[in-house]
Parts: sequence; C-alpha cells; structure tokens
Amino acid sequence: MTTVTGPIPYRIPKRRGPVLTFIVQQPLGAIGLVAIVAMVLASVFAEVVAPYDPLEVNYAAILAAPSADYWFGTDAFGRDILSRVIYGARTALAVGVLSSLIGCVLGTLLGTASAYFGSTTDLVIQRFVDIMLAFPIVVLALVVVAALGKNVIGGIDVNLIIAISIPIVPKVARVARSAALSVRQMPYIDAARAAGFSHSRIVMRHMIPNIMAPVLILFTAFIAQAILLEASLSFLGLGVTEPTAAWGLMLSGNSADFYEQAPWVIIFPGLAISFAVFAFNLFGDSLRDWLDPKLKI
Amino acid sequence: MGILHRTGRLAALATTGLATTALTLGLATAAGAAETPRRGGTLTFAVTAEPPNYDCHANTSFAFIHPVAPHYSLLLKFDPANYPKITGDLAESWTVSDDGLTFTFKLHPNVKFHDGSALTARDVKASYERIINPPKGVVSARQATFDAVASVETPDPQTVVFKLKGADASFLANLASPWNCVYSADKLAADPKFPEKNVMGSGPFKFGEHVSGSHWTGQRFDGYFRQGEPYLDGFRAVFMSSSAVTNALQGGQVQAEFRGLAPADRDRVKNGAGDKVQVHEAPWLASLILVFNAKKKPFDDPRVRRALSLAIDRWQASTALAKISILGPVGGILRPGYELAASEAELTKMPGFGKDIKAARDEAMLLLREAGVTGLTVNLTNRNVNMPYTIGGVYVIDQLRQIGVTVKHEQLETKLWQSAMSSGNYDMAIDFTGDFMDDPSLNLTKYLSTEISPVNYSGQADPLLDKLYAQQRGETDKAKRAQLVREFERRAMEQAYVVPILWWNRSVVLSTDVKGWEMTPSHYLNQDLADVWLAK
Amino acid sequence: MRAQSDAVRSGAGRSGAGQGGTRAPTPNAPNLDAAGALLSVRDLHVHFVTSRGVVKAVDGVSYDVKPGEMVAIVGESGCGKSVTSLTVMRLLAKPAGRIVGGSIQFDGRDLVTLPEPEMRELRGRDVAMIFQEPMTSLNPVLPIGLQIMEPLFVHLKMDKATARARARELLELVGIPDAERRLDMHPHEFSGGMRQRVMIAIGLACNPKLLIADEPTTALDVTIQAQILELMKDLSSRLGIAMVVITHNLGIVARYADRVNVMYAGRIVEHGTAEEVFSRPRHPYTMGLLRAVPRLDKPRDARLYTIEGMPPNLMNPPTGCRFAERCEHRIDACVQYPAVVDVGRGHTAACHRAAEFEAADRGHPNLRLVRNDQPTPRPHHDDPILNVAGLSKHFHLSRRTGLFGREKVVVKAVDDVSFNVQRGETLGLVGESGCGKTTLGRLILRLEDPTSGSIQFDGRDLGSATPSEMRALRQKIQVIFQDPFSSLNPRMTIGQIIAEPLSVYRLEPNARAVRDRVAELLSQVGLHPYMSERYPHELSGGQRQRVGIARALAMKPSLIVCDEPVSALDVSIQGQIINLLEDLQERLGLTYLFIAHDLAVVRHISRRVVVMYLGRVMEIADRDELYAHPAHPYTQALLAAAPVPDVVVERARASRPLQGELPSPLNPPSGCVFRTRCPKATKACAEVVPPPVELRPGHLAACIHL
Amino acid sequence: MLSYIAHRLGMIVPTLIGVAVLCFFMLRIMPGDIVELKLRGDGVAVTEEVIQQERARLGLDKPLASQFVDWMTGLATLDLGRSLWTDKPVVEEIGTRVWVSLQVAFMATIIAVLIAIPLGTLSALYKDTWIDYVVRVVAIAGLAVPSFWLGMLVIMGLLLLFRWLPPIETVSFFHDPIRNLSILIWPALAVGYRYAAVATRMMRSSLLEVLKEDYIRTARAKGLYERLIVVRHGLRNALLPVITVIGVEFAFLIGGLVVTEQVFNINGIGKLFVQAVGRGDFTMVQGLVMLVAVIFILVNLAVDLLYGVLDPRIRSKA
Repeated sequence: MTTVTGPIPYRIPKRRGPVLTFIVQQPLGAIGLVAIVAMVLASVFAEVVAPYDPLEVNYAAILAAPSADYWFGTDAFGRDILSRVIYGARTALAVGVLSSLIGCVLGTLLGTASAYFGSTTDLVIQRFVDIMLAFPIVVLALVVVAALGKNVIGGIDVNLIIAISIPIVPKVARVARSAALSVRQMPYIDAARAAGFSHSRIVMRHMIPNIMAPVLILFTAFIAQAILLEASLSFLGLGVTEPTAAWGLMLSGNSADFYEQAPWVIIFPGLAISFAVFAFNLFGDSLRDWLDPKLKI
Repeated sequence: MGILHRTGRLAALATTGLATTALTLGLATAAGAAETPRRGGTLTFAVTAEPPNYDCHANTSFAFIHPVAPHYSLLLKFDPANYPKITGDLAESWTVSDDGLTFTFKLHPNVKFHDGSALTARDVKASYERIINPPKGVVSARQATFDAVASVETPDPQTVVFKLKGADASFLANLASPWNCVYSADKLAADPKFPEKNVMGSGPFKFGEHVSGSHWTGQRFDGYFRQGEPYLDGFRAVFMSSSAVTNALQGGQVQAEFRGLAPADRDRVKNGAGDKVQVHEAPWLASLILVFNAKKKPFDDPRVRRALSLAIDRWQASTALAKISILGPVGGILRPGYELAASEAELTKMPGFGKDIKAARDEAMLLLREAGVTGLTVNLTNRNVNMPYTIGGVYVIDQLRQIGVTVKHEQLETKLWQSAMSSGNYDMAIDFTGDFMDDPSLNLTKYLSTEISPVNYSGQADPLLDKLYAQQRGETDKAKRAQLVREFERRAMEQAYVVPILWWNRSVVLSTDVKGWEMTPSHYLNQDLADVWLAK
Repeated sequence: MRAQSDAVRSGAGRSGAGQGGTRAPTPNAPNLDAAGALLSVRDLHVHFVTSRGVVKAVDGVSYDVKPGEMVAIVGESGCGKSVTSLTVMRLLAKPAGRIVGGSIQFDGRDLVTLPEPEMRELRGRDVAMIFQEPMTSLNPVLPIGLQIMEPLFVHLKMDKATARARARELLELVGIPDAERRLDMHPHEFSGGMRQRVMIAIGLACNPKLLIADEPTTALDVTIQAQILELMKDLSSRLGIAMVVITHNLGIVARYADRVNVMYAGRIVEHGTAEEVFSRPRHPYTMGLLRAVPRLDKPRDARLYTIEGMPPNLMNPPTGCRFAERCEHRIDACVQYPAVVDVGRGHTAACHRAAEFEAADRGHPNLRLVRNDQPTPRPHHDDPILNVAGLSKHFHLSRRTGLFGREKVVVKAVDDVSFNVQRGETLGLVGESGCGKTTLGRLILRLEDPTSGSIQFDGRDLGSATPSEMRALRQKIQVIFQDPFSSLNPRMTIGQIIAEPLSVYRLEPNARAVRDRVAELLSQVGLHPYMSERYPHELSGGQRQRVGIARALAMKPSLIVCDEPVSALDVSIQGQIINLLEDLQERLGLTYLFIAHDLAVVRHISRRVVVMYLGRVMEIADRDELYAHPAHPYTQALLAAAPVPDVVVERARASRPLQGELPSPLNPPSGCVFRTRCPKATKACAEVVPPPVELRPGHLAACIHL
Repeated sequence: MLSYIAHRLGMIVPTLIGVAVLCFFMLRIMPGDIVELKLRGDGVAVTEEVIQQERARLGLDKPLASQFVDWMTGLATLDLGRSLWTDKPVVEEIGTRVWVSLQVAFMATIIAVLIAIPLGTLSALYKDTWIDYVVRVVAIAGLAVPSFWLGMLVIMGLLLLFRWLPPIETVSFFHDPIRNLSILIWPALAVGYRYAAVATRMMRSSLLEVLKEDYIRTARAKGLYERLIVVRHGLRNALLPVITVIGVEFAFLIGGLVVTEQVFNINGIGKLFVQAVGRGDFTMVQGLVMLVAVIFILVNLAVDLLYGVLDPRIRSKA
C-alpha cells in the first residue's frame, strides 16, 4: 500500500553574505543598487567622466542635435547636455542624500522620543507632526525656500536642503514613532528601565538602533522623493539656479523653451531624474521587502 | 519632427527668422492700408500676466495695459502708424505757447462715457490732478513725470490748459502716456478710489467681465466718439502662462499675443501654423543692463567697473543671443534707431562697445591690475526669469570668465531681487530698462544718481550726470538736446555705474485674420484696439 | 494504485458515524487501507528550502489514524509535528515547503500526488483543521456565520437558508449559546476560547472524516483549555470523527489521546497507545521528557530532571540517532540510525536499546525516578524583604462603544493586593491571563506607578523614594522576562548587554574588570565566556534566558522578579533554567517573586504561592498546603483543569472543567470576582468583596464560604 | 455617530490653529516686499513716499502682533482677508479656482483606483514572476517620473502626433462635459499616474501581507476556491490600508497640482499658489495653506469614518 514517490528535485540555494543574498532575492533591488552605484561614481568622478565642462558656453553649437561630439546634444547656450546631466547627478545626489539624512535624523529622534516618553510629550509632538503633515510637501518646501532665501555653501544651497528636509521630518517621525512604539513594548526596554538607565541612554542605545531597519528604508525612499522635490522646485524657479547643472533646472530653463524643435533638451534631463528616482525607489522598495515587509511607506 | 543635422537646423532657424521679418513688415502694412475694415467678431488674445486692480494711474505692467487700454481714452496718443509722432485722442487740436510753458487743448465734442454721461474738460482736469496730486490712499505711479506742471485749467468745457513751472522737453509726449486714462470727474468726486474696482471710461470698448486667473472681456461701446469705430464686437483677453502662449497661438486658440515672443517660440508658431499667422518685428524699447554696486568694494573704483564692462563682447552677443533670446541690438543708453540715440560710429568709441574684443579685454585686465584687483570673485544677482535675464546672466558670467573674474550666479525671485536691489544687498546685478516711449528724460533715469532716481540701484552719486540730465530735460532744441545726451552717455559709460548689455527685439505673432494693428517699439502703446478688425 | 484503492473502498463499507436528523448529507463512507487506517502516512519527507539552507523538517515519518480515534503527535517546538499535519492538508508555505518523498494515503487516495482541484475539494469536506491561534485564524472583517457557512456553500452547495440553519446548529453543537444572534457577530466580539469553538464549528461543518488540531489550546488559559479539549473529545466520539492532535503538552496527551506519536528532530521516535507510552516509555527521549516535567500529582524533587543540550539543527542533522548527542544511554551503535523496534502491544520505538529498556523495566516501574521528599528546605522566618500592602493599579481607558461612541472605562488590573516576600524564599504567583500578575510584577519593578497602596522594599517605601534612592533600589530589584527572544536588545552583543549596568553604575573600576565580571557572570549561568561576542539571535532560547539571568545578576540584586521565565521554553530546556535559578538562589541568597501560569512549575520552585484572579488575590498558602488542601474554589478548579502527564492518573480523574468564560476586566463582576464561574456561588457572593480569611497560619483565602 | 464626528472636528481645531500660527510666522520671515514688486517691478521710477503710502493702505506697516491678531480674529469669523495683490477677498479668489483643482484631483483618484486595485492584486498573486516585476517596475516608474515632465511630454505628444491641443479656458463640467474633460483629463492622467503607482504598491504589499495571515490559511483549509479566498478574504482586508493611502494622497494631490497646473495652464489653486508665493501675497498664501490643511484633515477624517464602516474591529476597539 505504501508508495514512495521519488524525491522531487529542487535547487538548493547557496549560502551567501547579505549583499549577495539581497541581490539574489531582490533582483529588481539589485538593479537599483547598481544604478545608484553608477550614479554615485559618475558624480564623484564627473570631471573624468564628463566629456565637457558643464558650464562651457559654445555659441557655435547652440541646440546641436545628439551626435558623436555631443551624445545628448547641446542646450541653448551650446553647453553639452551629457556633461550637464552627469554634473547634475552631483547636485541631485548631494541635495537628495543630505536632505533625506537631515529629515531622517530629526524625524527619528522626534518619533522615538514621542513614543518613549508618551503622554504629554507624545501629544505635543504628534500635534506638531499633524500640523506639519497638513502642509502639503511641495507647498511647505515652496514657502520655506521662499522664506529662507539662498545660502550657498560649496555650490549647494543649504537652505534648499533644509527646505526639502523639513517636509520629510514629520513623515519619518510618524513611521519612527510607530516602530518605536512596538520597540517600547519590548521586554528589553523594560529591562533597561528596571535597571534605572537614563532616558537618553534608553532612547539612543536601546530604541533607536532597533528601529534602524524602517529608518534605513525611509532614508532611501526619501532620497528619491528629495531628488524629485528638488527637481520640482528648480522647475518652479525656486531651487538651484543657472548656470549650475541641475536636472530640474534643465527642464525649466531657457533651453526648455526649445523642446519642440530640440526635444533632447528636455528628454535627457527628464530621463535622468526618472532614472535616479527610479533607482532609489527600486532599491528602497526591495530593501523594504527584504528587511521589513510590513512597513507602510 | 525629425532631428535635423546641427548646422542645417541652425541655418534653417536663422533664415526663417530673417525672412519673416522682411516679408511681414512690408506686406502687413501695405495690405492693412489697402483693405476696407470689416465689422464684427471677437478678438481673443493672450496676456501672460494679470492686472492686480483696475486703476491706470497706479499700475505699471503691460498686463494691465492690454486688457484695460481698450476701455479708456487718453488726452493724446502716439500715432501707431508713425511712431513716435503724437496725435490727439480726446484732444482735437492743441497749441503750445512760445515759451513752451502753456499747453492748450481743444477736446472733441460729444465724447461720452460708457455710462452715457458727457466727457468734458472737467473730467480731464480731475484725472490729471489725481495723477499730479493724488488724494490720500490713491497711488500715482508717475507723479514725478509731471512735476513741472504748475496748474491745470478749464476755461470752457471743451478746453484744457496745462501751465508749467519750467520748460520740459518731454511734456507733450508724457501726455500721450497710455497710463493717463481719463476718468469721470463725478465718479472721482464721489470716491477717489472708484477706478480701482471699476472700469468706466470713454474708450472703444465697454467692460464685460473679469474672471480671476481666467479671462477679461470687453464689448463694443456704441457711443464711442470716433464714428464707425471700433470694428470689433468685443475682445477677450485670456490670462495664461507664457509657456502656454506658443501652444495656444499655434493651435489657433488665441489670435494674438501683443507683448512679444522669444525667437524660438515665434519660429515654433510660424512653423506649426504656417500661413495662418503673421509676424511683426521691431526693435524693442527695452534693454538689459548691468548694475554695479558702487558702494561696495571693488566696485567703488570706476576702473574695475569699466574693466568688467569692457570684457563683455556685445557685438558677438548680439548675433549669438538673438538666436535664442529676445536680446539683439547693441545700443547705448537710448534705443538704437531712435533719433537721439548714438550712431554705431559714435557707439564704438565708447568703452565696452569697441569691435576689437581682444584689445578691450587686454585693457580690462590692465585696468584690474592697476586697481590692484586680482582673482576677483563676485556675485551676480539676477531675476529668476528666463527670458532674457537668465540668458543675459549666463552670458555675462561666461564673458567675465574670459578676464579671470569668477562670477557666482545668484538668481532670485523677482520680489527678492527687487528687495536686494533696493537695499543695495548685491555686488553686481542684472537689471532692465523699459519705457512706453523713447525719451531721454524717461530713458536716462536708470543712469542718474540714486538719490534722484529711485530706480538706479548702483548707489552712485555723480553730480555731473545729474546736471547734464536736468539740462537736456529743459532743452527744447533737438540738436542741442542730442549733444547733451551724447555727453551724458559718454560720461555714463566711462564711469560705468550702470552699463547696457543688449537691447531687445520685439516679435509679435498674430493670426493672419487680425488686421489694422500696428507694431511699435513699445508693447504699452497702441492697445486701444479701436482700429483693429478681423478678416473673418 | 487507483485500482487497489477502489478495491479497498469496496471492502470497507462503514458509513459516516453519528448523523442526526438535520445533519448534512453523509459523505462517502471512508476507504480504509489494509490495516484499517483512514489516514496512513508513510516515510514522509518535507524540506523547506531557505536562503540559509535546506531545513529537513520532516524526515521519514510514518503513522496511521484509524476512524474515530484520537491520535496525538507530541514533541518540542521545531520537531516537525506541525509541518507533518500541514503536509496532510497540503498547506505548506509556498514556495519554501516541499514534499520530497513518501505518501499520504487518505480514504483511498494519495494526497501527495492528488491534483490540486481534487485536493481542494477534500479540504474542509473530508479533512478539516484547527489552528493554534484562535485570535488570528478567523477573518476579522467577516461575520462568523459567513465563515462557518463558506464550506457548506462550496462543498455541499447548500442554499443560504439551509446553510444558516446548519451554522446555527453547529454553533450550538460547539457550545455557543444564543447562536442565532452570534452568527452575525464578528470575531473580535468573541473571546479566545469562543473563537476556538467557532473554529471547531467550521471544522465540523461538512462532517469531515478527519479533524487535525494543531496545538488547539496552547494559546488558551488552563481552564478554557480543559473546556475546549473536553468538547473536542466529546464531539470526536459522538460524531465518530478521527482526530489528530498536535501538542507539546504531555498532560493533554495523557488525558485525551488514544495513541501517541512522539516526534524528535523530524522523526517519530516512539509510537504506541497512550497507556503504553506513558507507563512504559521505550525511547530515552520520551523517558527524559516524562521525567523533566514538574508534576502536580507527585511530590517535589529537589532538582528537576533535565535533558542536557539542544535538539540538532535540521539543516544538517546527524546521520545516526538524532537524540544520541543528548542521550545518557548512548552506545557506539547510536552512530547508525536505529531501526524501529517493536516492543509489543503496538508499541514501537526507534532506539537501539529499546529491547534492553523493556527487559530492565520489568522490575522497576517508573524507571530510575529519583525521589526526594525532603520538606521545605528553608525554615519559615519572619524577615520580609518585600511588603506589598493594599496595592492597586487602575488603567483609565477610553473605549469605543458602538460604531462611533466612546466611553471612559477603568480596568482594575490589580485591586487591593497585599502579601509579603520573605528574604531568601521564592514566592510563586499564579493565575490565568488577565489576572494582573504581570502588572503586579511591573508595579514592584516600578515600571508602572501604582494607583494606591504601598510597596516596601527592605523597609523602604518605593513610592516615597527620591530619584537617587530609587536608582540605588533599582539595582537591588531585577527582572527576568518571559520571552527570551524579545528580552535582549538584538543590536547589542551578549557582552554589551551584561556589561551595560556594570559600566553605567561604575560597579567595576575599569574596562578590564568589567570584562572579567561579564565572563564570571556568564560562567555562573552556565555559558561560555566566549559567548560575550555573540548577538542574541545567534543563541538558542535557553541560552538567551541564561543571558537574561546573567544580566539580572550583574547588579547583585537581592530580589528578582521572574515574569514567566520558563513558559516560552520547551520542557527539556525549562528544567535546565529552573534548576539554574534554584542553584543561584542557593549560592547567592536571592529572593524570587516567581510569576507563572503553570501550576506544576510554580509548585516545583516556590515555597509559598499566591493565586490571583481578575486582579485580586484568591488564596495565599505554603506550597504543600496549597496543593494538598486548596481552599478557594478557584484554586481547586485550576488544579483540576491542569492535566497531568500520567495516563493512569488522568483516566482516574473525573473531568469537570470550570465552565464559563473569563469575565472582561472592563466589566468585572461585583462582589467576589470569581462568582460568575464558581460552582459554590450564592447570592451573597455578589454583594461583598470577600476579605481574606486566615484558615491556618500562613494560609489565607478570600471566599465567604470558608 | 454625530457626536463622534463632532469630537473629531473638535480635535482638528488645535491642528488648524497650529497651521495658522506657523503659516503666519513662516510667511513673515519671507523676504521681499509685495508693494515694491507691484509698483517698481516694471522699472517705473515710483517714489519711496508712494510705496510707503501703499504699504500703509494694505496694513503692512502695522506691528507684527497686531497683524497676527487681525489674522487670527479673521479666521475665527471665517474671514481670510483680502489679497494684497488684487485687493479682492481671498475667499472669492480661491472660490473661483478651487473647483477645477478638486475636479482634477478627483479624476486622478478615480484613475488611480481603477488602475491600482487590479494591478496591485495581480502583482501580489504572481509575486516574483514576470507579471509582478512588470507591475512593480511600472509602479515604481510612476513614482519616479516627475509629473510636470510627464505633462510636458503629454503636451508635446498631443501636438506632434495629433496636431491638437486641449482648449485653453476651462468650463464647468456641468456646462460642457466634453470640453471640460478634454482639458482636465490630461493633468489628471499626469498626476494620476503617480497616484496610481502609490496605490498599486500599497495594494500589492498589503495583499501580500494579508495572504500570509492565519485566516487565509483557515480559508484554504476550508477548501475554498482560490479566487474566493483572494476576493472575499484577501481583498477586503487588504483594501483597508489602500484606502488610507488614497485618502492621504488625495490631500497631497492638491499640493502636487502646484507644478502640474503650471504645465497645463490650469487656472486652479496650484497656479494661484505659485503666483501668490512669487508675489509675496501673504494673505493669499495663508488662505491657500488653510484650505489645503482643511482638505487634508477632512479627507483623513473621511478615511477614518470609512475605515470604521469597513473594519468591524475599529467599531468597538478600546
């Protein structure tokens, strides 16, 4: 009566390090990661990679179509679009990474403190977060950029970074708070409290390290959003200004007026934005699937 | 649309531009004169901004003029076909006393306001008094231009007399200003701020409606004092962003945009709409200027200012930037082509206008060395408006790089730029001039000492320039006035507190159906639409 | 294969048992195999393919289930018992879980090769399943009526009215009153026990031939557990449904199962009737398990018997006997996998020495059970280290009422509790979930502020201590938590975790001294000092619990609150931890407040015991006194409900599970909180809160009937 | 129910006050002077006296405290003041434009829902297959493509492929639905893509999570059809977080329209907002921020109410 069906063959995955595991389990995320690395390399070595100086005006080659000399064509000043796109990655990454970093650090502190202290502190912080959330992101950034003006340090507008990071704070705070609330329930927090450790020690040593997974995911997601927001603000004329190479600006600058006769002036910068944001989202999304599938972002 | 080879594309671009100019300027005027106007139809045109309120005396923007001008009459106006000739609007005729201090105007009889009341000398007097001595709470933007007026009198209902304190060579032209709408004296007596919220004039069109952010309409005023005019049943001004205008023109959704398009947009519409549009071109009464903050080091040294001006190759800019922007003609402080403007020969002798750019740059670097300035790094404060400010800014930055000056471009929202300028919080800045007419008294204000002229932001104090300005204003003899202006110009270019970069070109694209509209160098003039008609 | 099954089917003509007048159409009579089994699992292999490797969760399991019998599969967590049952349903997690070999004959068909559409038809109709977590196994947004009716619609094609009538009948069958109204209610409106009844109703809907219950009562309180198991047993016999019960609780097996399969590390190591296996265990693992469990019915041993070591990693199991590493009867032959030895009476064991045990056992019932009947080790002295008087903790909640209403309610988590803990003793604190025992622990640790009452520690009132005094006191009162997985910060190494208090309070002069002390503490709790470099996730549950103990010891406390320290651990590990706690108490003179729900464990470790119910103390007594002469009806009921891992004892006991549900703490009964379930309740019970009565010195009970 | 809504409405008052206060002070640190811009922006030599006079007329010379009191008392009486630029009541200026923006947002929502639910479900059911990858890539691309760029491409495409452009002046849907839709469908698509992408991702992850729940296993154990399991047991639970996302995004959409309205020349509140910020028209910006905040809060409230209706647990959760 007993039948033993033969073993059904299957592939046994090899044991790998975390990076390799991520690549195998999240092929889309791996693609994103490669794209991000490529982008970072391109922007770090822009001087080497870019065929031209992005600021070099050449009135002899105004609005040149893509060719062997100018792969992506030139803009209305005869500047090489490929070089400007490459240098633009520098602007986008700097603004994206820094503002997401600032937003995530502040948001995490705020959210964790809110969850840890509870009661009145929580109420006050949550009210504040509610108020911030009620300002739509673009509106908030618009007003902050307009209010703070410009403060360019090392080629990057610090106030623009602050403006972009401000709308990120309440969103991170919210996620961090809910993550911290569940950490707060953990017995190891009770153990730390029972040991009589200081509040700052408990928050910094015991809570924050344990909500790093969602924060890391938010960090990559908000880099993408920050790049997009920077592009939108530059498009509205409130972000980066000429002649700095920046993608959003390239879509709204003088050159963009020529988009019908010279479509390459908007196609390549637009693709660059989409590509960068896409890469970060792809990576962040897969990171979420990998680290914390229940995270709602 | 395929992607053409680079050089071919550019050549095509350049030829289209030139060909259209030549053709339309000739043909449109000739045809317009020959045809008989047709009555009827509604003209739809685009306006790229929106008037904040309805008071002519308080406003300064073309966005106001385009929808509002058709509702009002002026005392005088510029003859559209023969700019800068002045002709009467409400005034049937006028006389000037020999000393040039008394101006007497005879008004057209039977002029009616839209509410049916008669327009008399009393209304003209009340309107001008409102400009010259505005009551409390009323803004009069051009009060200063009439500071020579001693009194306005009305010996009889058809006569207005202006008496001046001293001679003013620009006085008559100022009376033709499109801003000096004639209001009803009764309405003003009841409420001096009546025109802010209401449109009630004696112009060819009655006010229809204004929907915020959307459109403005006017309907033919049957009681208009010029018999047979206007030809149109009405007009509809649609407010839209400048980026939408090109599409709207190309798609035939609007028949006109009267301010002027950039060459790229002009060509796009032209290529897209083909023979459905006509293009009018003229030099524009506006220029891009570079302002140095004379109160700040190193710009307190005229050598530095002059050196920077010398580094700009205006002749190359003229050809290069004309392809991509409204920037074009090289000129001094007056519009090239205006009778009082410097000729090219005169111009090339002034610093910064020479045709040998290498020599100019060598001189510039020498000047900088003399001044002890090396490795100069400065901010260029600019508006964040593309056309033509960004383009001019990027160009200037590139030019100054050629003499080793590093320029950081600080582009600000107009409002912030404005406050940076007024507060002197900048190193050097891009500014502009723009007036409704060629007239040294108006056009030189950007070059006068800051104390006298609130629109010169350089912080300069040059009594010589101020003296020359006052002299030319009182000089009614044209030749003598030209001489004084030339002297002023040379001094201004040498001191280089403020220097012109380039003058602008105006290209207006209209549907071929639109007839009877005449191009002028100013987008403020000739917008009452009384003579305009539609072919179908 | 097919032909053979058909032949078998024609031979077995018994129809479905126990149908009533309104019962659903009777399904096909079961097709039994040659041995008369309804379900026959043979040499089943199940693998889970994960990125970390292949887990051979089930490795050659064979067992049978005959119609109408209750078969238990017992084993510790991770032994593969749940996987075995999920495999029968073909509900393994996809895509990781795969059946790689063997057959599952059910009702004449091989479930391993059955096409999915036919398998689907079989599920819920012929085989039904009940899961461990009643709180999450029902869809929260659908009314339970629909959830019961679904299989009726799908399998029996009933119309709505018929299905509803049947659902109502099923609810009544599983003992849910007011069935008609309950059909339209949602799962969250039911308690855990009630939900498990609903799950049973769903399982029974189509009159299955086999019901698989995967740890059906693990998540439930002991009194509710008894109700559910009684119900299942009753239904099984009344309806003639075969049952497979998967559990780790030997007491349940002893009380209810006909036959037992003991699983260890993916294999069945012993099989037999319950009586056989419990009275004459023939596999060292079974023997060890039976001895490691603290027992309510037997006097306390000095130390618990323990099975040292840990189960093997199923990614890379040993080739020989999988238990060999931990086995004290290990011989050289154990490097070979032992054949299944039949020791008679249908009893088999997979051990090389099974026959030897059989021979040795003839003279010695209860193999080598070392007895130690010494009385309470330490004398009763009056030196309380902790004095709790009139302690209450009320939580103010705002509760939604109806769709959008809201009202304020007070939960009296702890209500007027008084007791003391003597220096050096262990005070046990028992009660079911929601009785306030954990809150009480947290109040003593000052993780919560009391609403009223006082806590005196070493003569000092915790409530009026200044912050600096409090810091000093906190070092003296430490805590060990229930869940070894969440009580250690996953981002810190073991060394950092233990060293943290040492460096924060500068208990050691320098880093080196800290390191030495950490090593000392680790050795003290039986871990190697090199473990200090590891992270918690690299440790097993038992090891983590040891780290938790080391952390508590680091501050040299005098009182440790042990909040269910062993309830999350398997029996074999549980003994190790309990022994460790006892050793440490002995050596360091510690005092324990031991909170637990397992009466046997509490009995084992405590000197005195406090019984709580709904925030109030029911009874306080010396351990032996309490277990021998429970005074309070609740204590009596608790003791009666807890099954004992001894078939003889269990079969001799009358089963009278405590009826009713635990009242909501939001709306506790007036007077005596236990009166709603108390067999002795009278009208008077509702009127006064019974004061504690001292029956004998040190024995208090709060019941007016005493 | 009414009392619950009243309670929730009561809760939003402090939030709105917070928004009002923050907004007021944020705007006052904004540099630039609307009066100067208005009178000197076109290069006319307007004297300082005239500027001061106009500033006084608009009340901008009053001390900050008194301006703040005016703003807050105005709010209490639902009076948002007058635009500093046009001198018309802010309520009137917003009132003429808000409907267009709301319509675009509403249409984008419909587009998003129609796309997200089937696509997200498909992606979750076919996790880690090519279907899933395609849906995920399309969805993530939706988050990546700037809506204004998409708008530019749409306009370019319409013009180049069809030689057609949407009419420039919006009309009411009830007046001329075809003309209305032929204008507004484009921006709705441009912003709806992103919106759909967000919702699709949420639908996918939410359904994936739900499919791991114990009650899905229960449903399987009952022998239900897979489709029934997904639809009845999976979707209904999975939809709850999607509703939240749709609600939150709807509110953010109003803000996101700022850029898109610019591209499509839609006379909505987004365009108005950019203009007002550009001009430093404080009262107008304040009014718009308050409006958006109110929409945000009300939509959240609506989502909560809907949640209560759909999820029986919420109804009685303590």
